Amino acid sequence: MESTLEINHVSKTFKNDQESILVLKDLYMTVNNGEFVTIIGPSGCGKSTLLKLIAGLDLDFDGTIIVGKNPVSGPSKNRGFIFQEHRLFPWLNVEKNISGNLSLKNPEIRKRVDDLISLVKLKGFERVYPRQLSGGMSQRVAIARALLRNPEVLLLDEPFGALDAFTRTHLQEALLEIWERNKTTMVLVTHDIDESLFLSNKVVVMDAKPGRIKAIVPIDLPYPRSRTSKSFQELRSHILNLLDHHPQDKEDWCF
Amino acid sequence: MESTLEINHVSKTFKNDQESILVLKDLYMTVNNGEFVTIIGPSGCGKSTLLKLIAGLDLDFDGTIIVGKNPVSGPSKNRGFIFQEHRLFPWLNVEKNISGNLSLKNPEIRKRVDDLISLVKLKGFERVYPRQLSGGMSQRVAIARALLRNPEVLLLDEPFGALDAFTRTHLQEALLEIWERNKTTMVLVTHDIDESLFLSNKVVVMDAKPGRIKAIVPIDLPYPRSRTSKSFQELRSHILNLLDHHPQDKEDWCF
Amino acid sequence: GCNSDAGKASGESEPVKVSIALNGKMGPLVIAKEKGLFDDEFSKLGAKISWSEFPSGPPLLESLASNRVDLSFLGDGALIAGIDKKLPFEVIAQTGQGGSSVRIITQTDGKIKKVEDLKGKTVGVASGTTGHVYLIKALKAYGLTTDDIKLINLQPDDAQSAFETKQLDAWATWNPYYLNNIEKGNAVALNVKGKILAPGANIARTGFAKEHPEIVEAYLRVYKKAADWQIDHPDEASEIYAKETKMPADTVKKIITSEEPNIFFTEDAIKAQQESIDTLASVGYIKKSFDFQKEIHNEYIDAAFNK
Amino acid sequence: MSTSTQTMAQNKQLVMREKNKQSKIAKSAVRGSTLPLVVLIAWQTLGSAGILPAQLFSSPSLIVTAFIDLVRSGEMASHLQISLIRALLGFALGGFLGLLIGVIVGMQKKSEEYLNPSIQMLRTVPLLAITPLFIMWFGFGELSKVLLIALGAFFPLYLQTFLGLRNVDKKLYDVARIMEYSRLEQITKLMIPAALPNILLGVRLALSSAWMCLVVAELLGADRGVGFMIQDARSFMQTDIVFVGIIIFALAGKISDSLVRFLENHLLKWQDSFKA
Amino acid sequence: MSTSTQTMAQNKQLVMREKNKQSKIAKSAVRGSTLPLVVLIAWQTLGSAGILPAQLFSSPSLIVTAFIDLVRSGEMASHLQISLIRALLGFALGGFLGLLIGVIVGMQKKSEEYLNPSIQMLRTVPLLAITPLFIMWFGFGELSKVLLIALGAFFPLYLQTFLGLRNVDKKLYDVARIMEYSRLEQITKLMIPAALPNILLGVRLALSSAWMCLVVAELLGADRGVGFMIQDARSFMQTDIVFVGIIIFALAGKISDSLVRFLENHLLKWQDSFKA
Ligand SMILES: Nc1ncnc2c1ncn2[C@@H]1O[C@H](COP(=O)(O)OP(=O)(O)OP(=O)(O)O)[C@@H](O)[C@H]1O
Ligand SMILES: Nc1ncnc2c1ncn2[C@@H]1O[C@H](COP(=O)(O)OP(=O)(O)OP(=O)(O)O)[C@@H](O)[C@H]1O
Ligand SMILES: [Mg+2]
Ligand SMILES: [Mg+2]
Repeated sequence: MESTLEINHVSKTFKNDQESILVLKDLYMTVNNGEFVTIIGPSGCGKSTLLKLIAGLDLDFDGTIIVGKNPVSGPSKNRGFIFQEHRLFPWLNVEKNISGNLSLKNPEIRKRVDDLISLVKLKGFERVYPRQLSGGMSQRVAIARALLRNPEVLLLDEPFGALDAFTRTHLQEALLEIWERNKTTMVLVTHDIDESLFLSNKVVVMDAKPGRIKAIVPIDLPYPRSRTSKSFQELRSHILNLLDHHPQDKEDWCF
Repeated sequence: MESTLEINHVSKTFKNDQESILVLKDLYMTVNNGEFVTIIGPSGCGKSTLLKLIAGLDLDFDGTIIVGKNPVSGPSKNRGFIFQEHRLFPWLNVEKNISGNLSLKNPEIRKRVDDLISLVKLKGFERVYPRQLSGGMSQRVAIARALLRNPEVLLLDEPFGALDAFTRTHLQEALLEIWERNKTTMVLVTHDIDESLFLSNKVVVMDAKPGRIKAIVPIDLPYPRSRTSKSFQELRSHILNLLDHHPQDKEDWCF
Repeated sequence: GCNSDAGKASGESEPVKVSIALNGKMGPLVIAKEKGLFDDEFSKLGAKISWSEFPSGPPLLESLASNRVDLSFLGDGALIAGIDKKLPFEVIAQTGQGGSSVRIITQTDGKIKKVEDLKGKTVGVASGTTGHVYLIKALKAYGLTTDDIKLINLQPDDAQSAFETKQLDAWATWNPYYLNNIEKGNAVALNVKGKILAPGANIARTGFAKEHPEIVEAYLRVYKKAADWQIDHPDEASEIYAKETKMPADTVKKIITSEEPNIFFTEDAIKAQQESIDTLASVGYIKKSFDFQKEIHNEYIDAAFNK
Repeated sequence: MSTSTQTMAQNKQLVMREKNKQSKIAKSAVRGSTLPLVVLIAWQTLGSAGILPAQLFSSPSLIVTAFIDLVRSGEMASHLQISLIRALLGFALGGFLGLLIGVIVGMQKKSEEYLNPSIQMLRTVPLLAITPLFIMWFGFGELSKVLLIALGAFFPLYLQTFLGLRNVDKKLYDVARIMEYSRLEQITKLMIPAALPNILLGVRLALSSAWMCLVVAELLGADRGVGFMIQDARSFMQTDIVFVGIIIFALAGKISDSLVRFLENHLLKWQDSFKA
Repeated sequence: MSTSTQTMAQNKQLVMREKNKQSKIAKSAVRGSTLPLVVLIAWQTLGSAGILPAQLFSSPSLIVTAFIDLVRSGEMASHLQISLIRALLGFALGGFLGLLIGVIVGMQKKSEEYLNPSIQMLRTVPLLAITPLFIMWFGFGELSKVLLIALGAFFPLYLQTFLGLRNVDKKLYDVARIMEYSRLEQITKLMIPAALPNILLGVRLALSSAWMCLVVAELLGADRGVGFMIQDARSFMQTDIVFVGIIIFALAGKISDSLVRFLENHLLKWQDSFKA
C-alpha cells in the first residue's frame, strides 16, 4: 500500500475561551513512501501538534493531509504513534501494555512481544506495572508497543529522549533496521541533530511563533552513516545554523 | 548553612508481593557544599531512585544519607527537586504552578516569578494550563518552579531532556550562573555526557543491575568551558569508555 | 420537653406549655384547633398550646415516649401496642366506638358475598393495624383464621393500587379508604355478623397528667365541646375537614355522620378492645394479654363533667 | 495573508463558535426533554382514554390543575419555602461535616482506622428506623428535621471526599512535600483541587439526598413542607397532589444536577479528560 | 555479602513483613471497633441506670436477648435468607443496568443528551412515593420487590460509572484510538479499568442502597424479611427487634464496605496514589 504523506497548506489554531493562537502556519511538505523524515525545531513550535494532525487525532485544522490516497479522517493502526510522554496504561503490566488489544495467547503475538521486550532490553520486567518503571524504561515500553503493530507510517515524538547514550544508539540502529526491512514511512521528532542526521533522508527544520517550516534539508548520505564523517559534520553545522537563525527578537509575536 | 551531602553505604530494595529487587547497592559518595555533581548511567540503574532518597521522599533504605549535619528525615524545601516527569498541578496555570504555596500577591514573589518566566522563555504563557503546554514547555515550568525556591541543594533529574539544543544551552548557562551566584549544591542526572562535562565538578558514573557507582570522575576544567577544547574531548571519551565497559552479559542478573 | 420546669402550678408566673399532637387530619381536635375552642379554657389556666401533627400512631408514640407530646388520641392498634410496651401515658377517654371505621371491601364482581367466601382468596391488609385486628375478628366469627386466606401485607396506598388492578380479592381497611372506594363504585363492603368495634382513645402523658390534672380536664371539656359541635353542625364540620384533607365534602360528611364521636367509654367498646388485646396476644404482636378496664383512668373525665 | 484579514477571519470564527455553542445547548435541551415529553403525552393519552385508572395515576392535566390550585392558594409557596430552608440548612450542615470529616479521615490513617468503620456502619442504617432517636434527642421541631437531612447529606460527601483524596496521584503529593506545603496547604491547594471531580459528584448526591430525606424528616411532627404534602396527600388518596410532589422532587434532582454541572464546567476546565 | 546470606536476610525480612502486616491488620481492627464499643458500653450503662427509657432505646443486653430468641426460633434465618436473596438479585439487576447504561451514556454524547436528564430527574424521586406504581405494574410478588431494589442500586452505579468514564485521561484515550481499539475494547480495556476506582465506589454504594431499599420493598406484600421485621416491630413498638434490625443493616454496611475494599486491594494495586 502507498503510504505517501502529503501535507498541504496546513494551519492549526488553538481556541481558548477568549483568544485563539495560531500554532502551525501554512505547512507544506511531502513524505514519500518509505522515506525517513525527522522534524527538528525549538520547543513549543508545534512538532507534536503536527504529528497529532497526521495521526488523525485532531481533525480541526485548515488545509489537507493526505496519507496514501485519502485525506486523514481519523486515527488508524496503519499510522503508529510513539507519544512524547509514554502514556502507558497504568493498570496493565509491561507485556500487556505492549500487546494492548492483541491477545498474548496468540503464540505469534507472544513471540513478537517477547522479541520486542528483548529488543528494548526489558527482559525480566514483563510483569511489572508502569509505576515500578524508570522514565527510560517506560519510554522503551512505549516504543515496543508501537513497533509491535508494524504500522505503515510510524510517527515518533522524541522517542529516545530519556535514554542513555548506549540504549539510544542501540534503539536507533534497531529502528533503522526495521525501517529498511519493512519500508515503513517514518516521521521522527527530535532535538538531537546527530540523531536526525544519523537516521533520516530528510530533515525538516521548523521555526516557532507561529510554527512553520523553515527549511527542508535532504540528507543524501549512504547508510550506515558514520557520525564522524566530514559530510556529517558539515550537515550538522548547516542545520545548527538554520536553527540559530533568529535570536529572541520575536518573543512577543504570539500575543 | 552547610549543605554537604554524605551518602554512606546506601542500598535500596523494592519489595513487591513476592520478590524484592535490589536497586541500589552500597552507594558511597560525598558532595561538598556548593559542588556541582552530575550522575550518568544506563536507563533503569537507579539514578532517580537515588535522588528521591536524597530528597527524603523515601526513607526506607539501608545506610545513611547526611545533608549538612543531620541525617535526612524527610523532604525539605532546602532540597529542591526537578522531577524527571514535569509533575505540574493540572489545575493551576503556569504562574501559579511556579509560585505554588507562595503568594503571587507578594510583589517580591511576583517579580521573581516573572523573571523566571522570562528566563525559561515562557512570557505570554503565564495564564495557560498545563494541558495546553508542549512537553518542553512543561519541563521549563518545572525548572522555574524549583528555581523560585532558591534551595541550598538542588536535585535535577534530566531537567533538559525535552528541550531543543538552544533552549538547552541557554538554560545550562543560566543554571551555571545561579550556581555560581548562590553556591547551591547541585546534583544533576543526565544522559548527555557533554552536558555533564560542561556543568559539573564531578561526574558520577553508575552501573546497572544492581545500581552502583562505577567511577567518580573529577572535572577540573575552568568555567566557562568550551565544548571543543581538547581536555573536554578527552574526558568525554574517558567517560564514554567507562559507560561502555560491560555489554549485555548481565541481562539476567536481577531475577 | 419543657413542661416539667413549669412545675409551680401557681398559674400566674409562666404559662404552662402543652403539647397537643394531631393524629391525622380528622377528629374533633382539628375542629377545636380551627375554631380556637381551646383559647378560653386554657388561658384561664395559664396554658399555652404547641400543636404538632403526625400521620399515624407509631411516630406519635415515639414522641410521647420521649416526653414531647402531652395530650393526643390514638387508634386501637397503637393504643394497645403502647400500653403493652408500658409507655408513659394514661387512657383518659374514648374518641368513638369505631363501629364504622373499618370494613372488609371486595371487588364488585360479586364473587365474594360473605365472609366464608374469603377462603383461599387474596386479602390485603396492613399488618398490625386496626384493619388487621378487624380481619382476624371477622374471620374468627365464622370459624376461620388467617391461615385460611392468602394474607398480603400492604400499606394503604399500595393496597389501593393492588385492589384497583384486581390483584386483591378483598381488602380490610379503614376510612377514608373504604368509603372512598365504595363511593366510587369500585368496591362493596362485606357484611359481618355482630358488631366489630375498633374504639380509639384520648390519652395524656402520665407525668403531665399528674402535674396538671386541671389541664387534662379542660382538654376533655374542649374535646367534648368540639365533638358536640361536629354532631350539631355536620355540614360546617365537613367543610373544615374537607379543606384540611382535600377530600370531597360529601364523602367527609358520610364519614363523620356514620358514627358520632363519644368520649365516654361504653361497655361494648371495652369488650371489643379486650377481644382485640387477646387476639393480638394470640398472634404474638404483643407479649401477653392484659386487662383493658384497668388501664382506663376515668378520674379526669369524672372530674371534668361530674363535679 | 495580511493581519487584518486574518483577524477578521478569526472574528468570524469566534462569532460562529458562539452561535454554534448556543445551537448546541438548544439541541441538547430539546433532546433532554424528548423522553419526559413522550412519557407525559403517553400518560395523558392513556389517562384520557381511561386505560390508566385516574385514582392511581391521575393524569398530567389533573396534576397541572392540582398544581395551579396549590399555587393559587399559596400552599405551594409555603410548602416549598419551608422545605427549601430545611433542605438547604441540612445540606449545608451535613455537607460541610462530610467534607470536613472526609478530609480528616482521608488525610490521616489513624482517624481512618478509628472513624471509618463506624461511619460505614451508620451509612446503611435506614433513616426511617432511627427517627425515634432523633425525636428523643432533638424533639420534633426544626432541629431534628434539619439534623436528619444533614445526616442524609453527610454520607455522600464523606464517601466521595474520602475516595477522592485516596485517588490523588502520589507523584503530585511528593511535589507538595518537596515544596514543604503545610498540612493545610496540602489539603486546600493539592488534595481538594485534585479530588474535585469526586467532591462535586458528592455535592450532587448530597443535594439530592438532602432533598429526599425531607420525606422522612417531615414525618416528624411537621405540618408544612413538600414531604409532608406528599405523605398527607397519600393518606387521603390525593393522587394528583402526590404526583405534584413527585414532580417537584424530580425537578429538584434535575436542578441540583444542572447546578453542579455548571460548577463542574467552571471549576474543572483544567481537566484534559475524555469527552464522548 | 554472599548470595546465601543475602537470601537469608531477605527471607527474614519477608517473614517480618508478614508478621508486621498481620499485626497491622489486628491493630486497625481494634481501632475500628473502639468507637462502636464505647457507644455500646455507654448505652448499656445508661440503659441499666434507667436514664435511657427502655421503650425507646432498649439496651444492648435486651437486644442480644431478642436476637438470640429470633435466631433460636429460626425466624432470623428466614428473614435474613429472603432479604439476602432479594437484595442480591436487585443489586445484580440494578447494578448491571447501572453499569451498562452508565457506560452507554458515558461513551455517547447523544445517549447522554437523551437519557441523562431523565435519569437525573428520576434519581431524586422518593421510592416511598412510587410504590403504588410498582404494585400496579408488577404486582406484590417478589418481582416488584426485586425491581424496587434494583432501582435503588441502579443510580449509584450509573452515576459513578458515568462520572468515572468522563474523568478518563484523554491522553490514554488517544492511545487506544491510535491502536484502533474497537468500541468494545475501548470500553472493556480502557474506560472501565481507568474508571475502576469510581465504579468500585459505585458498587459499594449500590450494595448498601440495595440493602436499604429492602425497607421500602418489604412494605410491598412481604411477610418475611429484615425490612418487614423492622416495620412490623415498629408498629408494635418492639424496640428490641427494631434495633436487631438496625444492627443487621449496620453490619451489612460494614460487610459491603469490606468486600469492596478487598476488591479494591486486588483490582487497584496498579494505582500509585496517595495513601495517608
Ligand atoms: N490543547 C492545547 N490548547 C492550547 N494550546 C496548545 C494545546 N496543545 C499545544 N498547544 C500550544 O501549541 C504550541 C505547540 O505545542 P507542541 O506540543 O506541538 O510543541 P512541540 O513542538 O512539540 O514542543 P516540544 O518540543 O516542547 O514538545 C505550544 O505553544 C502550546 O502551548
Ligand atoms: N516503585 C517501584 N517499585 C518497584 N521497582 C521500582 C520502583 N521504582 C523504581 N523501580 C525500579 O528501580 C530501578 C531504578 O529505577 P530508577 O527510576 O531509579 O531508574 P533511573 O536510573 O532513573 O532510570 P532512567 O534513566 O530510565 O530514568 C528500575 O529497575 C525500576 O524498575
Ligand atoms: Mg512536543
Ligand atoms: Mg530516572
